[in-house]
Amino acid sequence: MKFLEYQAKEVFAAAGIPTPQGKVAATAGEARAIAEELGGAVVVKAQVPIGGRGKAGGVAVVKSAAEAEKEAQRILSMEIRGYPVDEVLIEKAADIKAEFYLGVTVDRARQAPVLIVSSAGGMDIEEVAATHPDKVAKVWIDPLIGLRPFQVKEACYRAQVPPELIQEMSGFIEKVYRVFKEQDAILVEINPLALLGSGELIALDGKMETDDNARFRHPDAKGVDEQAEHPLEQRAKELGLSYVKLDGEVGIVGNGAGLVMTTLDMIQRHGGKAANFLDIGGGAKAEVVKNGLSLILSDPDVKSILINVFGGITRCDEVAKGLLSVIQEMEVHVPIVVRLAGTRAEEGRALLAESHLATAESFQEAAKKAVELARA
Amino acid sequence: MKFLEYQAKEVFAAAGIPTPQGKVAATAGEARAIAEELGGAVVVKAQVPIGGRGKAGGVAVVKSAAEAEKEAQRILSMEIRGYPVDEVLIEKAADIKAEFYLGVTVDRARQAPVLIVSSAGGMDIEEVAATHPDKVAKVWIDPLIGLRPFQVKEACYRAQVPPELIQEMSGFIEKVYRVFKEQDAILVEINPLALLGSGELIALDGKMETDDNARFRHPDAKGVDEQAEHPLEQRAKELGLSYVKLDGEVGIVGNGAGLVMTTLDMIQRHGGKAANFLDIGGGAKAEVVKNGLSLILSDPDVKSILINVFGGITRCDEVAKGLLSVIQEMEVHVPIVVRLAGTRAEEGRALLAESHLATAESFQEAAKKAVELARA
Amino acid sequence: MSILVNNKTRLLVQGITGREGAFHTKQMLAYGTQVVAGVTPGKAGESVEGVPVYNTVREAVDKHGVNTSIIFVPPRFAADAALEAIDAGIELVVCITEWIPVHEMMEVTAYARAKGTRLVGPNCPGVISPGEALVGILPGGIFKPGPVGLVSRSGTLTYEVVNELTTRGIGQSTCVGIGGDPIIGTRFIDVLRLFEEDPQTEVIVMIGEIGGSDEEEAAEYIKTMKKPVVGFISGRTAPPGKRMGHAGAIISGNTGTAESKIRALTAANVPVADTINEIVDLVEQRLK
Amino acid sequence: MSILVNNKTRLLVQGITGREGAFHTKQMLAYGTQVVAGVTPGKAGESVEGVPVYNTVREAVDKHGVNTSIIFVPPRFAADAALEAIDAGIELVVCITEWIPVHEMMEVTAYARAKGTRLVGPNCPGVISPGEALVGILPGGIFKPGPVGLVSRSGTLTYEVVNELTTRGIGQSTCVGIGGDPIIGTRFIDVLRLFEEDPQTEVIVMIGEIGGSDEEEAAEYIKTMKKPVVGFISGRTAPPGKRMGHAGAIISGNTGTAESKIRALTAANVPVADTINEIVDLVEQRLK
Repeated sequence: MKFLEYQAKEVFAAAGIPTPQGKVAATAGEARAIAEELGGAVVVKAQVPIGGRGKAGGVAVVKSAAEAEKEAQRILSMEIRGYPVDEVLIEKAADIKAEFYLGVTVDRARQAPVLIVSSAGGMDIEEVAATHPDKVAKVWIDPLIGLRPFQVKEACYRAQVPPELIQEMSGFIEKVYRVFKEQDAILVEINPLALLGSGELIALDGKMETDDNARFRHPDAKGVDEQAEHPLEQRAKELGLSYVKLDGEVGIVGNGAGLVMTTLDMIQRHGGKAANFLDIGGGAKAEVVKNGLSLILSDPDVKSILINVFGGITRCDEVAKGLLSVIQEMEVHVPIVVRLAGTRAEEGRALLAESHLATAESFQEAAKKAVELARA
Repeated sequence: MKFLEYQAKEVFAAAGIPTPQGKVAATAGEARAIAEELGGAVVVKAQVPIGGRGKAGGVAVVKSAAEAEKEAQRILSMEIRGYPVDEVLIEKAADIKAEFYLGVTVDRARQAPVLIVSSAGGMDIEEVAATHPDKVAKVWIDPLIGLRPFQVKEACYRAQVPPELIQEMSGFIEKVYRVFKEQDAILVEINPLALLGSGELIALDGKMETDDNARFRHPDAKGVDEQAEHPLEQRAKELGLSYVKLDGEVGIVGNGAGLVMTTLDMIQRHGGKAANFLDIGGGAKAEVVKNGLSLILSDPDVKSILINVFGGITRCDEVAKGLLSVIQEMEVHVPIVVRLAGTRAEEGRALLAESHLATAESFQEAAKKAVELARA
Repeated sequence: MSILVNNKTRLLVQGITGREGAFHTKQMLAYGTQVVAGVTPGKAGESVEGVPVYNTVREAVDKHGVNTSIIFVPPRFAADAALEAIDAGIELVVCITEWIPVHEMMEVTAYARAKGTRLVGPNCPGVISPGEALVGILPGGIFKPGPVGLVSRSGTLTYEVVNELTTRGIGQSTCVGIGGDPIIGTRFIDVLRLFEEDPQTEVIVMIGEIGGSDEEEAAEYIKTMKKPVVGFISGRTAPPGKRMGHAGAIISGNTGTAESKIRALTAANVPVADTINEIVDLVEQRLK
Repeated sequence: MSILVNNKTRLLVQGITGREGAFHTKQMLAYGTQVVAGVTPGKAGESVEGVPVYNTVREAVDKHGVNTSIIFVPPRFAADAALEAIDAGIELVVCITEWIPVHEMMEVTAYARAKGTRLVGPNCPGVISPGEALVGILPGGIFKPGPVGLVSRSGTLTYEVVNELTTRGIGQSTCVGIGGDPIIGTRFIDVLRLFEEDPQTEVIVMIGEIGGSDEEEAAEYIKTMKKPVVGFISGRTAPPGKRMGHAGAIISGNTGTAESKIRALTAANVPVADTINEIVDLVEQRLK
């Protein structure tokens, strides 16, 4: 689950991490009222679950409440990389003396959290890491001992945090790491983490993404569902289906993520494009097949459907029977190609031959047929 | 640091562990008032930092406040294995359905905490472990992962905790383990942990001992200093000396715990008995030597003193000079034998030869001399 | 020979009384695997398909000399089950459960390394050494003993390849489903090392997919190997930033692309097949 | 040969700018130990006795190929320093600091085991291989190279024995002070194993004391050893329940008594000396 800036900052503030004074607004009028309350000189920021909003014009620094209203109006009418801006965050402008980068994320290759600190805050950290690796301190946290003072110190020293700031920065890092752990986050990022004229360290921006597998521990978490961008993805989520909307014309149903991905690749190989990714899992249970098929049939982009199932423990003849009974109940307005493989595949195909469904023996043949039918 | 029952229970209660209603009393009158408040039927328990008070008559179950007063009077006048009873804990009598044992301690050999649970509560756990090992579940906690649900379950199942109690017992164990960790305890023991008629689990007794090395983390901990039983030990503690009062007549000063222990052994080997253990540490600094010697000189049991110093990095001639200057300032009323060994031992002995101190070349000779002088 | 599991495997099933646990216990027994014990807390004394059930792993290990465990425990309790198996000193733990939180898996994999336990999975179909032992949920019927070692991040894709291999008369030494999660106990490189040492294995098939950099890491190792490896990468047409079913199958920024993986494998002289048939063609050529 | 430390030791001093750290750095350098770097957070760029100081262990390791570390850090920070050294992959860590909390030491020893680091101490005088390297606070002048391996829970008692050995012309291969705390990284059995394999060591002296059961555990191992071991146990007359200076020197209940240790050693055919002279007599007999 991704958190919008203001959502992340609410979590930060609850964990004792300093954040600027501010409030979120859904209208330009609200923005003006908040700016007035904050004293006029504020920052207006688009709340979208994606980076690069600054470059896209989604952030404005203004001197007055009237200006804040104007900018909020403009930003609220934007769409940033496909995301319409529904809310803006209005925050008191800060007196910034220096900017740092602070992030904690999961390193897949090392199978451990990695703490990243840099004195080159406010910039794209990947770019800084590439051009000035000495300015980016990466410290891996052994899950067996967790974050310890020595790692925090190492990160500060290597990032050249000024000596007089190390103690405060260490406390800041410890709090951020606690958020990372307690929220089951896979990413917490503060960029910039600013040193104010007052000497205080503060999270000027905030990004957080949490682990969906751990959602049961955080029933009240307030964030944005990342995979549900398309209405069909939203619907799939409700149905508990592993579905991704794509921009082609061949609807795909398969069992097993690897098999489905390979099916998409195969469609492309035969000159077509898949309209979706849909993994119905092992055994191809009737209800899941039905939900999956009706989802795909409701997609106006879909011109043909390829059902690609490998019968493993469940035999293909049983899979065929299940498929037939499901399809007979449905109103099917596009051609369907079924490919069965694995245990008792021939028997399965024989059963399907009596239906109006097209069958295919091989993966290639199935993909080719589905592409041809989509074009017909 | 050892905690008296009521002190341990205050810590338990703060950690959410159920404990009986009760208060501590220093006089029989207070005991009566508390018993009245609690409704008459109470338990009166001597508060001493040592086990076996029940067998010694330090616990009384009474039916009325008047009885409570009488028993408190009796118990407050007791001395249990050398400890005068200064306080009694008055607790509401409990309706006990079953008794369990629950303990967490540090296992030296395995270098890990060990959780001990038994259905044979109320009894001496070492005895139960010896006679009915199947009734005592010991589960070691790997410090790298800490206490996990599987270990709690394992302890419950192996201790034959009734299935309907496992969930509540698990929560109880988790809280006790948290106390063990958070208090830097080396022992937390609840015996008996009682199942009441109401179905509630409760800590009827409570024992805790914490790690003195971690005392800096617990500045407000309220317990009893274990090693300061004798007034001289109390004084040594104030002086920061590693001192143990023993029941012999030869005062011992040495550098290094192993060397001092061996000196005690050597005194006994020559027919004497040491009056104390005193390790002044490496280098034999003048102030430590002075404090140590004056402590020993203030012990009326001491009839002679053996100073046994090994000069390592600090040379023996320097040690001798230091010793001489310290001793010259003091009023010494018992004979002192000094044995110097190690770097420049001969030179050291030569320096001491000019003083009124007896010297010895060998360990054996020194011990023998000190014993003889004590008898003279 | 084979790797990881064989006729000396003495298997414990954690979560044996659950629907999946009980079903696959039956399948594994039918395949000939020595399933010696099961664990479900609170169900000690029961039995599943004749296999005795215990409350704790330690008890099962003490009584039955278990050397391998398979986990069918629900996601919220699976990491604890894995820690229990590792703590009890079991050599090989295969975790079938999916949806285990990432933070828990980081602890579990670190603990497994610390204690010298080999963990396979989570979110994997398990391991099979055809004709010897099945420790997983793979459909035993499609496998046959032979010289091909197979390691894969995907279950059904493995079955597709194996089905084709077996149909063409080519058997397998061991097939290892390492799982599709971002944090997994055993990675390509670990299995390749085992195959390299296994006398039965002559050719290795490695089925990767988008996401992470394990294929690239494996490619570096393959450069030092003596045995031929055939590669396959699924998800070539997957868009960046989208999780393709597997939690680990996602292209983030510039990492995890199919191109990068294919490039790395090609640089290690590994032919990367375009189709499943082609995988088997390449294997056939290398066996001759 | 010797064990643990030798002329290939490349030593890092953690807490090098402190009073003890600086003093013993000088002593170790004077003895000929290769002290290559020091660490004190915040003091990078300084130097102590010509040894460069760094902020972090990792930096020192990266720049100087450190393989051994010695810790003089104050008790509150010593466990963290040890974890830092272990995390950086240093092979041998000698912790001189005393008064480290028990809970922290349980974590540190477990982590050292997990990462394959050998930890000696805490609360120990360190290790010396006479003529090769001194990694500790032992008085180098009293040692001389030779065939006796010595392992001890006590510092000054070690010096007493070594002084007597050297005076009588008997040298030492390596002397290891394992420390007097209840939780220590390296125990008698670990050092005995190393001495058993060390070609230079011909006779081993083991100086135990009351408390714990490490001597009993060692006695079991000694039964399988080829080299002769001479024993000594201090604290025979210590009363139960009293800590005799060392945190670990305490008889609790029936465990940790001198009788139990002497009985165990005797059963392993280890002669237990009554005096320091007798230790050396016994060594002399076994060398001839």
